[in-house]
This record gives sequence, structure tokens and C-alpha cells, in this order.
Amino acid sequence: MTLDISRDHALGLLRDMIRIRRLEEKSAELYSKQKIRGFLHLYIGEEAVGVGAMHALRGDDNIVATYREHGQALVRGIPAGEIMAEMYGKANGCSGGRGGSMHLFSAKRNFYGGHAIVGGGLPVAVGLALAVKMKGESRVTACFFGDGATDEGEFHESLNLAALWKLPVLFLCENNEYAMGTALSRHVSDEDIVNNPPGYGVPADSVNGMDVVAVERAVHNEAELVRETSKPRFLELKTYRFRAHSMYDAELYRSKEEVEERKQDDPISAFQSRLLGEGLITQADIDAIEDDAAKEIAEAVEFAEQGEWEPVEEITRHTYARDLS
Amino acid sequence: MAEFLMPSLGADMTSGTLAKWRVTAGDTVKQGDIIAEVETDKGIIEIEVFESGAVQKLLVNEGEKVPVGTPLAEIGSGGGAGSGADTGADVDAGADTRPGLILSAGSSGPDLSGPMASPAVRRKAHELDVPLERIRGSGEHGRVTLDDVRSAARPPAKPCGRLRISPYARRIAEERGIDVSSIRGSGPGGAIQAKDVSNAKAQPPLKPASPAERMQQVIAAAMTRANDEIPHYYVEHTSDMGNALTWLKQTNASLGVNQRLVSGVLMLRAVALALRKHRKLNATWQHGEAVPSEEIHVGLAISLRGGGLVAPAVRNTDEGSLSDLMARMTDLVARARAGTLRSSEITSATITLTSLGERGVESVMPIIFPPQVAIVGCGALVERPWVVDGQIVARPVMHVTLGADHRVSNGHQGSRFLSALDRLLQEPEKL
Amino acid sequence: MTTYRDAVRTALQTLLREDDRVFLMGEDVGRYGGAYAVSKGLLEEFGEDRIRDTPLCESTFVGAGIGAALGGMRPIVEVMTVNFSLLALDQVVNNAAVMRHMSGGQFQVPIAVRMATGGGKQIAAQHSHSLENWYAHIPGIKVLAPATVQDAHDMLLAAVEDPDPVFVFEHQMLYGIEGELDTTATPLSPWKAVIRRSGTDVSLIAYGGSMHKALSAAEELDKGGISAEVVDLRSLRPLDRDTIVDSVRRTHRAVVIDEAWKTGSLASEISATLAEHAFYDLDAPIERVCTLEVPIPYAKHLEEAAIPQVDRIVEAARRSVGDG
Amino acid sequence: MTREEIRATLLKCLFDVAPEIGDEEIESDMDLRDELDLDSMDILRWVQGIHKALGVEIPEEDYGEITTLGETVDYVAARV
Repeated sequence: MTLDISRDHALGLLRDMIRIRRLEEKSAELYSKQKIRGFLHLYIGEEAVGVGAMHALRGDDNIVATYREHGQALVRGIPAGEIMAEMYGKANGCSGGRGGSMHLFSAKRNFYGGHAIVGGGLPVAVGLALAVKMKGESRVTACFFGDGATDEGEFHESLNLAALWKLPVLFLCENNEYAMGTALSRHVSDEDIVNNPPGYGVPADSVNGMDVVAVERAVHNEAELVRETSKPRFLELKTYRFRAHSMYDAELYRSKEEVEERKQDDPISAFQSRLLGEGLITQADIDAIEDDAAKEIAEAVEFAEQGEWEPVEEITRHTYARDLS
Repeated sequence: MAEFLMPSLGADMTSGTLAKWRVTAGDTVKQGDIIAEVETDKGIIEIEVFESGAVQKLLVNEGEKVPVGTPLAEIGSGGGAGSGADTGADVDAGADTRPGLILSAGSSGPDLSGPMASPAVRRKAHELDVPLERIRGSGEHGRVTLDDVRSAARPPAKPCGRLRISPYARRIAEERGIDVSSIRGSGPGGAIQAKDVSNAKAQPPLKPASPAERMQQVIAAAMTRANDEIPHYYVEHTSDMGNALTWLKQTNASLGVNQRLVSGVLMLRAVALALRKHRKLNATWQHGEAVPSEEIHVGLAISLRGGGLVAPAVRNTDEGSLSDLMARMTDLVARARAGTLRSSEITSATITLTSLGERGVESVMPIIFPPQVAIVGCGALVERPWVVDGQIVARPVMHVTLGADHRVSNGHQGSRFLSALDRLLQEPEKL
Repeated sequence: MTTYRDAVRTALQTLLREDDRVFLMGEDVGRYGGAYAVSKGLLEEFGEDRIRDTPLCESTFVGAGIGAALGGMRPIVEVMTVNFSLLALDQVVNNAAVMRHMSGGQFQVPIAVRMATGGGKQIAAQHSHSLENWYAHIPGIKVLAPATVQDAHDMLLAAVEDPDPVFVFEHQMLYGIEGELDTTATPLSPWKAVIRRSGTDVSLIAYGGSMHKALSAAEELDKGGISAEVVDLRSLRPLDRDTIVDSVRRTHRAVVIDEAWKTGSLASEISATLAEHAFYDLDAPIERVCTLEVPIPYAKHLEEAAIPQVDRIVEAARRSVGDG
Repeated sequence: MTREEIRATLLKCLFDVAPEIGDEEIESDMDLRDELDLDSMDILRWVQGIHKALGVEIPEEDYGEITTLGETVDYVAARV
């Protein structure tokens, strides 16, 4: 089956996947050098999900994401420098250095943040959709979460409430097969996650999350249905993370062989091969993208390095609308 | 040349054990290659390299535990083989390569100067034209608060009547009978702490480095406090001292020089005896209420010629013979002059008697010494025309004034006290 | 020398070996080896029946622990961090804490719940808070905060043996500390505070992660001639008021260190206790060194400024003594 | 006993009574009550001191003859 997309479109998808990959690789390096601290959850392996979904959504659609949100943030338009600066903890980071890797935010891009309590973003997404509906807008609220979140009560409660109140939420489950270190088969009773939402009256579908074009199409279709019907829908994106849960772990819960095998299905190299095979792009195009990405990331690091530290005297800022002291 | 460092593999990792090298010196590596295994609390983790090049030298042996940031290997950027160094020979197990502990590498930390203050505080400081750097913050971490700015903008508050003293210091001062009003506090905000009380005991206020000045400060503080806190009222009576002086003259004529009495001792005893029936004036003000004193200790105001004033107590002034009282009074005056009063004498008075001497003014309006609630002032003995048995005669008279705390007694009670005092002075032989 | 992490594991092993009713459950306690690697290796020894990986469903697996305890088992539940335990707060407050009382004494909930607490690792505002004070507020449960390797071991044994629900808070910065572990000695009562260092001038009252900062502060103060006593609370509920009050009666000054926010903190409770029972022994205002009233920021310097540090404890103690 | 010795003894007794006077130079014709601010208690103690040091007893009715140091030297010299 040939790809039915334009060269520019294809280059756009590829470019964003490569940008994410290089950003994450650089982040890993900077983490090991202690420039980035705390928890760092890398998106390597899952780029097709973020890129496909974010390309399919409208710029004014609301995004609620998880603590593994660098990809969505970058594609939504938060500059790499601001993301990197945030991970450095600098004042010029997209959350002022207050949030770090897990808590990227951008109000002007309707990016409602990375959430680090599993399942904690879902009720918030339902509420954002409620606001959209009450204000009579046509925006979709897209909520990303992992397979682990489907264990939480909040997942089930959110599906129920969104369906009951007919709210325009698109539930996007990034199923990477592990809830932190616990395999899907060991944390859900029914591994077929799409079986859950229909019980609440929420239509559910599934897509190969390693295929960026398939993701983009599926998310586009679902989002437009949500927009038209003002009812929630659920889409599972089957993917796999190539790296540890958070930066490094001993990966006692999965075998090296398994990881190596799944790495063969790299969403970026697979897409590149297809595009080259179909003659849509050339190696020179890829080289140019790589060069641009390398430059962008280098500039991002420089931006973060040059950033100022928030003065300690401002520490309680942003606790309230107005300082209470 | 780049250094391959012991990486930080998690937020809680401070050190790791190099479990295994996957490369040897001379190997060529490229970015992303796994070149070592590190054992952490969570298990063995494979470590990738972020540079491409040749491994020049391995710096840490397998099995060694080193802090995060310690160089593990040197990676040449050229991509060619290294100097051919032999791993075994070059790996130095010694600790000398380790001190390069770079736990905070790269994050040298922000340069933070100037006081901490929120934007709101800064704005307020600007509005009130108070330089922020001159304010000592009372908030967390020395943070300047809005209240700090407001206080800095205000003129200094009038000294508050309430003494800043810790509960513990107050307790031990009471136990030891130390007057805390004269103690300078060394605690937060000038508060008196236990050690200040202890020092005060060791060094009574009469013997400070600069006695006169020091005493004047103490008097100033006590009087200011008295004037601020105590609603004084005054009543006055003029007493005929003829009988008393005649009796005194006769008595002294028959006594040896060491047994002679002075008129002051008559006054002292008369005040003490009058107080027996007017207990409201023989009290101290403590924690918002008058506490009557069972015993009568009249303090004698003694003006020191070098400057200063003390009012040590003649304890149990109403008891013992007059000659015994005279002896005690003489001793007290001598020690007051010599500066050897005991602290308990300074603090235990329950009322004060002040006399402006024999040639001073005719009357005095004295201020109460806190925590007492009354003070008796005597003017000079003066001869005045006086009506005795319907005849105008010249008699030695004295103005006696009572200053008292209106929270505790009233003018009627005060005047009854002065009447009683007058009657006592008319019968000196009974004193 | 043993790490705190290993001491907890040793206690878990002892409990699992000696009592068939004991089992461990929680997120990633099995295959992953525990988020803080406490339970590493236990799955291999005790099997999946007794080392249970749970789905990410805090309310339900804590509630299930309560149920299992009611049913005669001795569950040890690991909640990854106190922040996630908020999802289970309903089960804790409305079931674990009240079951004995509400049933007129017919039922008991002998559950032990372990969780990591505290900040210091730059994991920002959803992973760094110290909310043990919230638990210490609740009658019907007991709260322990082991600060030492020995306590990490002994207190878990005591928690499981106790007939009531016991919550054990392990400060996340302590897992790597090393100390002597004696598994043969008779343990100290976990419900009593302990004087970790004697002093005469000021009492530094702390627990958990802050206890070590208090000890460092005491050393620093010692250089300046101030003799600081360090009181390790150990049990947050019940609170050993006698030891706290006795210490302050001797030193006459108190600095309470608590990584929670100051408002409504355990430090507030201790300060009130001192005001009630040691008022006439106080020679200076009680000082509280707590976390600033702000969600824990990610940036290192801001996080450090937010939570109690040695220098702030030293400053507070000096103010209290009058050398500030 | 010379007048100088008497004067020195009287001064010593005076300093015992009123040590605060210190090094102030005391003129022979200075009024002790007014200029040195001695009260009746001080005078009495001085008189007691003189009695002890020199054995001279000064009755109250003679106080009018010891208003200055010079007068007192005269008074004592006549009775030693």
C-alpha cells in the first residue's frame, strides 16, 4: 500500500520525529552529566504517536499530556530551547524552571501540561471539555495517558462522566505495554484496552502507534468525530518505549532480547525507508533534516546554558495570583 | 579529548560501581554505544557513550565504586586508535583519580545577592521609599515581608510598656528576687533571657562599668515605664513635727553618739505602721493586678552624690525596736553609699519613702517605682505659723505627699493613710 | 554497614519468612524491584503470591490491603510515594482508621503501609511533598518515621506486629544512607522519641530526613560554642510529648524542624505542645524551620531554598540562643 | 595631735560616710551640708566616726559649731 501523502507533508512528519529523537538523546546525555535532574522520561520509540497525533489536531485544540510529554510539547510549538531550559531549571524555561521535565506548560499553545500523577490528567481534560462545551466552542480536548492510567479509578470515572455529559474529549491511550515496570498482562485483566470504553458508551478504536501516517489519520478522524458529535471517543495507540521508564533503570521487568526485537520496528527508520522506497524523499532530504535538528538542539542547549536562574527571593511567586505575604 | 564520566542514572544516585567494561583501551566507539555496565542500587545498568572516538585510557577498574561525575575513561575525539595503552597497566586503582567529585558539575548555582523579597514587597518598598537592602527580613530565610517594609517606613515605635522577657527568665528572676526592669536583654529583639537574669544576679546594677550612667539609664527606664503605665493620683497633708522633734531631741540627749536617732527613722517607722491598716498601698502590680504584700518593706530613696538614685528596702520596717530600725537604716545608707547593696534589698521594697533632705523644697510629687503601687514623699522641715490650742505659734511642719496607683487605690483611701501617718507622728514615743 | 534500603528489605524478608500471613503488595514491588529498589529480589524468593505487583490503582490496592487485614492477613502495602497515597486517602481515613471504633471494637485492621516521602531530588511539585502530618492528624492510625538504618528495620517489624494500622514514612533521601544494623538486639520502642545527641542550650526537634540535617546543624553549632540537643521524634502518632517537653525543660529553647509546610504542620503541633507544657521554661520564642509555603519547585536552587537546610536550622538556633 | 593630723582624720571619717565625694577638694570653710550635700544621717554617721577615731563625742546641741571642716577641726582640737 502506498502512502497517499505529499512530499512536504511527509517531510514535515519525518522532521518532527527526528527533532524529538535528537532532543531526547541530548537530554539523556545532559542527564548523565547532571545538567538535567529529577526524573526524565524519554519518548524514544514513541515519536510516531506524538507527531502523528499532534499533526492531526488543530492548533486551538486543548492538550493534556503525561510526564513523558517532550514530544507533544515540541510538536505543539514550544521551542526546543524553552523545553531544554525548563529541564535545566532555568527561568527562561517554558514553566519558569518550576516544573522541570515532567511539567511542561504553554498557555498560549493550549498545552495544559505534563501530569505526573498517573491518571491525574484525565478528570482535568474532562473539565476542560466541559468549559469548551459551556462556552459553545468547537475545540477538542485531547488527553494523552499511558496504559497504566487505565488501572486507575479516575480513568473509568472520566470516561463515564465525559459520556454522561457528552463532552468533546478525545482519550488517547499511549499503550507502550508497561505501567512503569509492570507489563500490560500483569496490570490489566483484559489486555485489549479498547474493550473498556464501550462499557461507558464511549466508542473506541486502536491504531498502530509506530506508523506515523496511520496515527495521524486515525487521530484526525476521531478528533473530527468528537468535534461534530460533541461526545467523547477513545483511541488506543499501540507503541513501545525503547528506553527505561525514567532515564535509566535496570530493566529487570523485560528482556534485552525483547527490547532489541522491538527496536527493529523503529518508527523513524521505518518511515524513512518507506519514503525513500517510494521516492518521495532523498537521502539528501534526511541529511538536511538531521543537520537542522542538530543545529536546533545545539541552539536549545545554548539557550538553556545562557538562561538565568530564577532569584531565590522570588521563590513563592506563582503560588497565588497575588503574593499573600 | 573527552572524559567519560560515571553518569547519574537516577535522581537518588550518588555513586555507582563499575561492574564491567565492554571496551578496552584502543577500541573505537561511536555515540550511543554501550561501553560499560554500572551496578546501582536498582541493578546493573548498561552505560552508553555520548562521544565518538577512540578509548584512550580506562581510569577505573571493574568492581570499583566511585561517585557520580568521576572520570571513568578518556575518549579521543580523533576516531583513531589510542596510544595503545594497555588496560591492565594503566588502570589506576588508587584513589588519586577520584577526588574530582563533580556532584554539582555545571550547575554552579545562581548568584543571589540582595535581600529576598516578593514582587509585592518590592513594590511596597518602592512606594514607601524604603531601601530594601536596609531592611532586616523577619520572614523565612531572612525574607523581607510586607510588615517589615511597613515597620521600616514608620518612625520607631514608642517603647512599649510591656517588657520583652522570656517566660523562663521571668520565672527565675522572680525566684531569685531580681528586678527585671533594670536588665538589658540580649535575646531576639532585645528580649531578656535567662542568661541575662543570671548575669544580673552576678553583677547587680549598682556595680556596672559606668555606674552613674548605667544607673541613670535604669532609673530613666523605670520612671518612663511608671509614667506610661501607672495612673498616679496625689494627696497631701501638712504634719506638725513639733512633738516628734522635741521627743527626738530629748531622747538623743540621753543617748550615746552611736545610739542617736535621726528624724528620718521616725518617718520610716510611721509610714510602716500606717501601712498596717492600709494594705492596698503596700502591694506590687503583677501581670495586670495588685498583689498585696504580707510584709512591709519600705524602700528608702537615697540620692547618690555621684549621680543616681537607689531605693533599697528596709525589710520588715514595722518590726523591731526603733533603735534596731535606726541601726538597720544606718547600715543600709552606708552600704548604699559604698555601693554594696544586696540585690534583694534593691528589689524587695513594697512602697518607697523619699525625702528631699532637710533643706530642700517644701513638697515633692514623687513617681512610683514599679512594680510598687505607692510612694510617700516628704518635703523639708520648715518653721511655719501654726495654730495650736487656738494660738498661732511657730512650729516645725512638713508636707507629706502620697503618690499612689489609681488602679489599686483611690484618693479617699490615700487621704485616710496620710491622716493615720499624721496621728502616728504626733505620738513619737509610740513609734 | 547496611543501607537504609537494605535494612527495610531485611525486615521484609524476616517478616515474610516468619509469618505466612504476611505479604507485600504495591506498584512495581515485584518485577521492577520497587521504585526505590527496596523489594529487589523478594519476588524470586517468595513468589508472586506473596510479592504482588498491583495495577496503578492506589485507592483499591490500599483498600484491598485493609480488607485483607480485616480478613486475617498481615499485609504490607507499599505506596510508591506519599503523593500517590492521596488517591487512597479515602480508604485510609474512612476505612482503616475507623473500622475498630465504628464496629464497637469487633474488627481490627493490622495493616502496615510503607511509602516514600519528602523532597530533595528535584522531582518537582507532584513528587516531593511531606504529607505525613496529614496522617498524623488521624486518630485510629499510627505513624512512624524511621530516620536511621536500625529504625528502618525495627519499625517495620513493629508496624507489622501492631494490631492497628501503621503508616511508615521513609524519606526518599535516606534510602542510600549507611549505618549499623543489629538484628539481634532488643529494639527500642518505636513509639518513643529518642535523644540522638545531648546538648544543653537548645533542642532541635526533628524526624525522618530532617533529623540528619538537625544533627549536622548541631555539629555546626558546636563549633560556635552552642550545645544543641537533637530529638528524633520517630513516632509522629502517637507523639512522645514527654520526651519533647523534658528536653526543652532542660535547654529552654526549641527549634522544630519539619519538611512539611509550616502552616498546620507537625511543627505547629509540637510548638503548641511546648506552649502548653513548657511555657514557663521557655527562654526564647519557639523557632520553626519548615518548608516555604510554595509547591516544591523543580530547579535545584529553588528546591533547596524551599525545604529546611542545615544553615536555616543553625540560624534559627542561633536566634533562639541570642547569638543571631 | 596636730591640727593637720586631726584634719586628716576628720576627712577620712567624712570619706567613709560619703565615698561619692571622691577626690573633690574640700575647702576648710565649705558648708558641709549645703556644698557637700550631707544630710542629718550623714552628719550623724560622721559624728559617730569621729567619736570612734578620736574619742570626742559631739552632742546634738553642738551641731551648730561643726558646719564646716575648719570649725570641726577647731572643735575637736579643743577636746582631744
